[in-house]
Amino acid sequence: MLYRISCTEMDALFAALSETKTVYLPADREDGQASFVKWTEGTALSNRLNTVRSAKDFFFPQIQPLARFRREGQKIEITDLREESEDFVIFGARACDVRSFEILDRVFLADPVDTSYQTRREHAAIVTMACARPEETCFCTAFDIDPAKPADGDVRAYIADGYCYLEPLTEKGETLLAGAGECLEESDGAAVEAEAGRIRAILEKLPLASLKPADNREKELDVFNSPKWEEMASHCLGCGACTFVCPTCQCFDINDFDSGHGIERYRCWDSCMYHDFTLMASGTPRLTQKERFRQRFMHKLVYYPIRYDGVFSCVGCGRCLRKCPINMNIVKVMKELTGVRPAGAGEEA
Amino acid sequence: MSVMEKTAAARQAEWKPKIIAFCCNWCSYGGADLAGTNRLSYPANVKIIRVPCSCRVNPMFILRAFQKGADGVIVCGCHPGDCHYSTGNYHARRRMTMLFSMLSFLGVESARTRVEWVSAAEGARFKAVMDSFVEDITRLGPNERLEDLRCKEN
Amino acid sequence: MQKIGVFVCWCGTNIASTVDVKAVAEAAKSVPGVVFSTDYQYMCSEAGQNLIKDSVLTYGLTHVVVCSCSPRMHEATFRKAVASIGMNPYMLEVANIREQCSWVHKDKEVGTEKAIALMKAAVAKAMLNTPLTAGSTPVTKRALVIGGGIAGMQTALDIADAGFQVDIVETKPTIGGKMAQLDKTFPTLDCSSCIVTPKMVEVGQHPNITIYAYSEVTEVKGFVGQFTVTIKRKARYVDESKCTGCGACIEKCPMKKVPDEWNMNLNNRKAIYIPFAQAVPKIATIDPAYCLKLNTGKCGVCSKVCGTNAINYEAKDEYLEVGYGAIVAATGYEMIDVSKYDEYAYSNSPDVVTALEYERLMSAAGPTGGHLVRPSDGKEPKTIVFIQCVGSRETEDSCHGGKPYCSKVCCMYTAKHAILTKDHYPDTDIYVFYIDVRTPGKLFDEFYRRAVEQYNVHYIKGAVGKVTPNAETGKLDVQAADLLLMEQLQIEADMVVLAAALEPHRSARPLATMLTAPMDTNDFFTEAHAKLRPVESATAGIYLSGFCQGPKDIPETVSQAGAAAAKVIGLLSKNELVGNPCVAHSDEWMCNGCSQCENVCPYGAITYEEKEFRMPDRTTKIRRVASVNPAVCQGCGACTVTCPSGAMDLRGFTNQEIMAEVDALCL
Amino acid sequence: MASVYQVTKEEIEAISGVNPLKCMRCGRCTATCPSFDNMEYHPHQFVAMVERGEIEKLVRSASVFKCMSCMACLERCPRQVQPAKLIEAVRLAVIRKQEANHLRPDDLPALVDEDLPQQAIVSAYRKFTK
Amino acid sequence: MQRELINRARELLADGTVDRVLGWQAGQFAYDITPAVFTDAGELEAHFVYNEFCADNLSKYLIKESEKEGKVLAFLKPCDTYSFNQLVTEHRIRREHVYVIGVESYGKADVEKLRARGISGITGVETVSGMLKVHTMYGDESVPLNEVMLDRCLTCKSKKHVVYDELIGEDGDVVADSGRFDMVEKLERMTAKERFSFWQGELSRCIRCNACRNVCPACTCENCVFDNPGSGLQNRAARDNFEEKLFHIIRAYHVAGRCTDCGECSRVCPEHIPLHLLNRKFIKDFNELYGPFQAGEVSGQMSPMCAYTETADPEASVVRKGGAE
Repeated sequence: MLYRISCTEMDALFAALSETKTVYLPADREDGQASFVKWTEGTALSNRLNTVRSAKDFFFPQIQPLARFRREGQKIEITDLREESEDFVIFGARACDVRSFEILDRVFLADPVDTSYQTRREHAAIVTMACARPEETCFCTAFDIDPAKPADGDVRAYIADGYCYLEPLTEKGETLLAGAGECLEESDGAAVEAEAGRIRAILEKLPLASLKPADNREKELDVFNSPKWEEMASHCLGCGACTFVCPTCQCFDINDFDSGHGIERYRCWDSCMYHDFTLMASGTPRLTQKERFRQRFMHKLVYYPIRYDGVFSCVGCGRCLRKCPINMNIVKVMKELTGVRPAGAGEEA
Repeated sequence: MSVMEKTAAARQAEWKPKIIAFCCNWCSYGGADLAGTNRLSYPANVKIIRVPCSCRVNPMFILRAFQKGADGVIVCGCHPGDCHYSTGNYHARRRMTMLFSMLSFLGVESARTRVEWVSAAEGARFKAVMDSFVEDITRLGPNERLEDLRCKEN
Repeated sequence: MQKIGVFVCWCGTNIASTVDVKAVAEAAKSVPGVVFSTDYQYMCSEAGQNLIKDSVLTYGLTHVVVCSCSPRMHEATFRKAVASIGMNPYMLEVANIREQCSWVHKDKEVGTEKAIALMKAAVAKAMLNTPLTAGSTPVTKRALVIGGGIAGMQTALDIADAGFQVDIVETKPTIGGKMAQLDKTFPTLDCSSCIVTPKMVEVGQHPNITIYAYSEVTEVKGFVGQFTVTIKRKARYVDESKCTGCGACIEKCPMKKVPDEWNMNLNNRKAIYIPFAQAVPKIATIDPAYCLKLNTGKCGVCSKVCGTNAINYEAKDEYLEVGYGAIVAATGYEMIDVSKYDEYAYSNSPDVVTALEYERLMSAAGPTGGHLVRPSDGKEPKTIVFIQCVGSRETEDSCHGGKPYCSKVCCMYTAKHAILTKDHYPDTDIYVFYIDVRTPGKLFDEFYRRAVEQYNVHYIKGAVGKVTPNAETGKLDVQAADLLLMEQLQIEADMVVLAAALEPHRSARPLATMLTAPMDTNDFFTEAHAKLRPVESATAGIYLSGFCQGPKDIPETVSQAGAAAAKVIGLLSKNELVGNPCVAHSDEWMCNGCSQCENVCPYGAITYEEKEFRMPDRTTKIRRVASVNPAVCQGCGACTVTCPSGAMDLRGFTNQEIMAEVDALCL
Repeated sequence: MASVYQVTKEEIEAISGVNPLKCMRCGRCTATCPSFDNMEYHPHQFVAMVERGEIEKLVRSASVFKCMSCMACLERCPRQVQPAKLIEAVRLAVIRKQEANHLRPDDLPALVDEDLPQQAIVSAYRKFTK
Repeated sequence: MQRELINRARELLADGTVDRVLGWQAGQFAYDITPAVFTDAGELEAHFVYNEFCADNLSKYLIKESEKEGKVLAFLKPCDTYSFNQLVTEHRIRREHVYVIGVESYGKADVEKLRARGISGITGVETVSGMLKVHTMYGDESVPLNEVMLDRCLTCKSKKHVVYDELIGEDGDVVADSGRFDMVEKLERMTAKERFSFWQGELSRCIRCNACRNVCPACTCENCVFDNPGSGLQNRAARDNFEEKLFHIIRAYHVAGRCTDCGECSRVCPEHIPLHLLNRKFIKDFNELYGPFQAGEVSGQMSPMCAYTETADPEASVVRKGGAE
């Protein structure tokens, strides 16, 4: 089934959805970028390709309080601060971001299940928006994501001919659209097919269209020992910009804060680019930036695929290409690592 | 929402300013002692922290005080020219001026922070300074622009 | 694991009347870390101290918090008490619940609540206290006195008499300083050289004193107890060990036209010279600026006449490096250059003289043999005008920009000059133009009144506006104002004497830089405390003697010289210096060597070194890191704040300790 | 009696930029003043009078116009009090308060002392015609 | 310009003056420039680039590079030379290990500004007489360079190289009327409440990625207080509004008097927070309260944060005269 609604009437759709659920959607900001905001009357859907921060925030927020410890005399009172999520809608996430949820799921929903992640995942309905205007930094196709006809999410959406077309992909999606009430009208698929075709034509012309990640699962050590890391990492500043805008980075740290009234335990994103990442009593296992840099890309391109049947922990959204202060990014790494030869071979070249 | 408002209102009602005073060991702490010796009363919400010199006061102590619930922070040292370490208060003066200016730039009320010079002989001045500072802070109300809500809960 | 004991003092009713001490002790029991708490009437009494000591032993306390009066009162008492049973004294904290609580609050509930907060803050700090031990450094038992005037000589003698070695460095060829140039001293009119020359001899002969005359300090390294000083011994071209001071060379020296600075350039001396007959050491010196042999290569007369072969034209400056435990600055003063006061015609007429020149004109050892005559024509002056405050008490922004301070001795020496002149030449007319006559001092005002009443010196409240040499009469036309009579006066004077301002010797400023000793804008050394430590510099191990610290007369200088000596003796009598353990220290792993701390340290206690570090990745790396000399650091903490990485911290007042107090007090 | 000029001490200080409190009564200004004999009040008295607020006496005194503005007092003053500026300020204040009624050249002979140096007369003209 | 730089670098490598060259390396697109060290002519010819997107301030890399044996050639733009001097002042760069070539720069383009204009799918950029000709997948666009320059370049304080061993291109002058304090002044004129909400809005976007800190040539601590568990400030992410402010206040405070106003912090902020305003506020205060001071202008000068005057310094209450609450 395919529905549509005039782009001028989107507010009605959001209003209808908001009756039962909180609706989040990308909205333009003054600085020319977009971020997810909670819909309120008048909030317009952004046309920008992507938000600054990825949509992973909805399930894996940067900061999440876990527990509170209070001391009363000799007793310690513990309060669980994790909250049950309410139903919400992510409207207009891109195919790359939506694919990233799958990558996070493998980690957070595996045993032991991260219940707080789980409850958020369960309460979310996702509307995936096809990419009308892919950009030069896009390389999701390298990971078999189709932004012309998004396969992930509960609803697939297009904006074309002044209409927003909505196609439920799951039961949850159907229920969601059913809840939208009368503002939707049924439509045939002609416009959508045309739009998908138009997008595919663009995708073929993307500068990174031919990029393909090398399957280096068999060459783990060779890649690890590649001399190229040294050079690639040599100017890395060790900031966490790439990891924090990345939809698939999933590392976190757990900290305690002493408020004076008690201890609040929270978890927050961590970055493998930081020198004190996985700091232990014996010090850090990765002493130089080269090792930290390598860790990040080994994880995304080798370790994760080894563990999860060849799936890469990257969705090609291009955020790190835009945000790295020195423009060193996963694409450059992927290019360097294609055709890594076993150590010892081809030294003379 | 209404619960939050209520707590805020309740907080406001029973609010008493919390004031942290950093006093240098050689002059202002002595001045505070003299105020005591002379039984010059000032509000009890002023709590004094002894530091060797006003130049020991790190901006992060001040920010920490605000985070942990202080409504006003005052730094007291020897009068210019009288520093036990000869130049400490000159350094303190610049550092605090710059810090306070930055806080004000970020929109924090500038009356929440102060530097005063109080000698060990100025018990009366110590009292007067504290009285006036407490009055200023009371007028401003609770520190909300530099608060950490986690530390405010009870 | 900390085991803290809290001891709440009643201080009789001083605390107990406004603070519920039992409640404070009770509240302490629920504070984490506290294993014992109690209260007592007088914690500072012997019984109270014993209570603390016994409890420490009984409960195995690691830290003690005493809630009592101000730490300025009894912190030392309690620290001593716990130290007596082997606890590190810095494990004790005092919560000030008297001066800062019970005495300033009336309501008992309020007082108790605050006392509990203060107790908690003290406990929070105590939790983090670590044992501190003061470091010690050995003391080099030798003192350096810079300046060989009366200040330096007296300091040196007093130190030497106490049995310590002292070196005097004097830039001039002889010690004696300005006092040796004076004729008489006020208000007793003793002969100045009669009292100073025996001192010079005493210094010269003292077995513990070494005089480095005609020498300068060029570099100072080290710190209190451990200074290393480079002394430049300027070439005299005369072998000190051979010269007997016979004076034959001086007699034969053909270069006669050298201005004699000893006589304020009022006459000439030879190119080889001994400043004056009683000079110590009495050794001839060749003036390299005028010596014909040194400048033209022709002459060599002195060498020929010298019986001991002491002349050496090839001599070079020599540098000595000597270790000292203490350094005394006694650099003295000089008169300002008065030529910029063109209204007084100092540059236009030889009969306008400064007070020091007048002193030489009066002196029996001076250029005129003590016969007061006008430098211009050698006639005895009949009318003399003394002008006070020339260059003193002037603001910086005034046209001449003189000294803002009062030079202190001018009023008195002018009275002396007037009296001596009248004594010798009773028919002289003397006018003294003053702004104020300042005579605080024993027998000072009496002396001044004697000048007025007994000698009929005309003291006029007013000023001289202009001195004009009159070519016709050969006199000086002085235009002045008498403010009391509201008249303008015209005086035909034979001489005009300027009481020029005295300023610290020009060598003081560079010396202060070498010593890292603070100075004020007038180039006076700053004392460590204006009232309580007037003879010490803020820089440890540097002492101040005489005019270099501020204007003073001879007896004041001598007293201060003795006081400085006493301080030096106190220092040198120690075998080692035990420092204050509350000093800054730098975490070398965090330091990045930026030098900001070095810039703010008032004591020069921070130095940088290039050190080799073994890095976590097993490489070695040379890093520039700060290092604090605990013997020099006084513990102000200026460096800790300027350090962006927090590598610098202050023992006893660490960042964590202070923040723990903040946290506790903000609750 | 209320002053016809209504000049205050503060005005004089503001016009001249002089702080009379800086004066230490040394008298160098008076000692150096070439117009001393022609003046009722002398430079250091000017300073003292302004300090005490006795402006009335000053503005009524002919001394104000006897100053030659030679600036010697300024040059000699050890504390940068600048008596000449003070005198100039009083003069200015007088002229300003007289508004249109400035002294005319015709009025001058009556005021000018025979012994007054030419310089004083010239400088007086300059001041009157401001 | 790029040709000249490559040629000169090749010469200096060839005659042994330098062993390495620190410069900019071309990326996949016109704008994704990466700092890089080149060791031979081949690398230079293949990868070295100097264009309107070479914004990176290379001086910070010289800390590491100058520790190594041999001499490194560094290309520094006018603003970079200030940072270089400052780092030499702080003994972080071994001057004798660096050969500085000052390169002319009249402002660098900001690709984020092109994107903000809706120009996307950028495949190539050319500069033709002050115009940026942008080739995109969706057609070509032409934009005046000075409309899409980095903010820091629009308010450039100086086009003068304050240190160099040689210069390629022209040396400019200190810009007297840069207007760089205009925005600070605008904020100063607001009420405290308005300023508060302005900064609340800006700083709440902070993701604490530390890009601003790590790119900053003044932030060269071995271990930042925010990473140090012993400092009492250690903090990974802002859990509370307070912590957002704390980080940025302390960051700005720690570089006050040392910050040369190179603008890298704002350039790299993924959230476009105008962090340089905090630094400029300090610079403006220094200038106004303690006399004109430009960090890095001369090597060896003392930061006004470390200096003082006994009588001329205003009391801290001067802050209160600064406008409405």
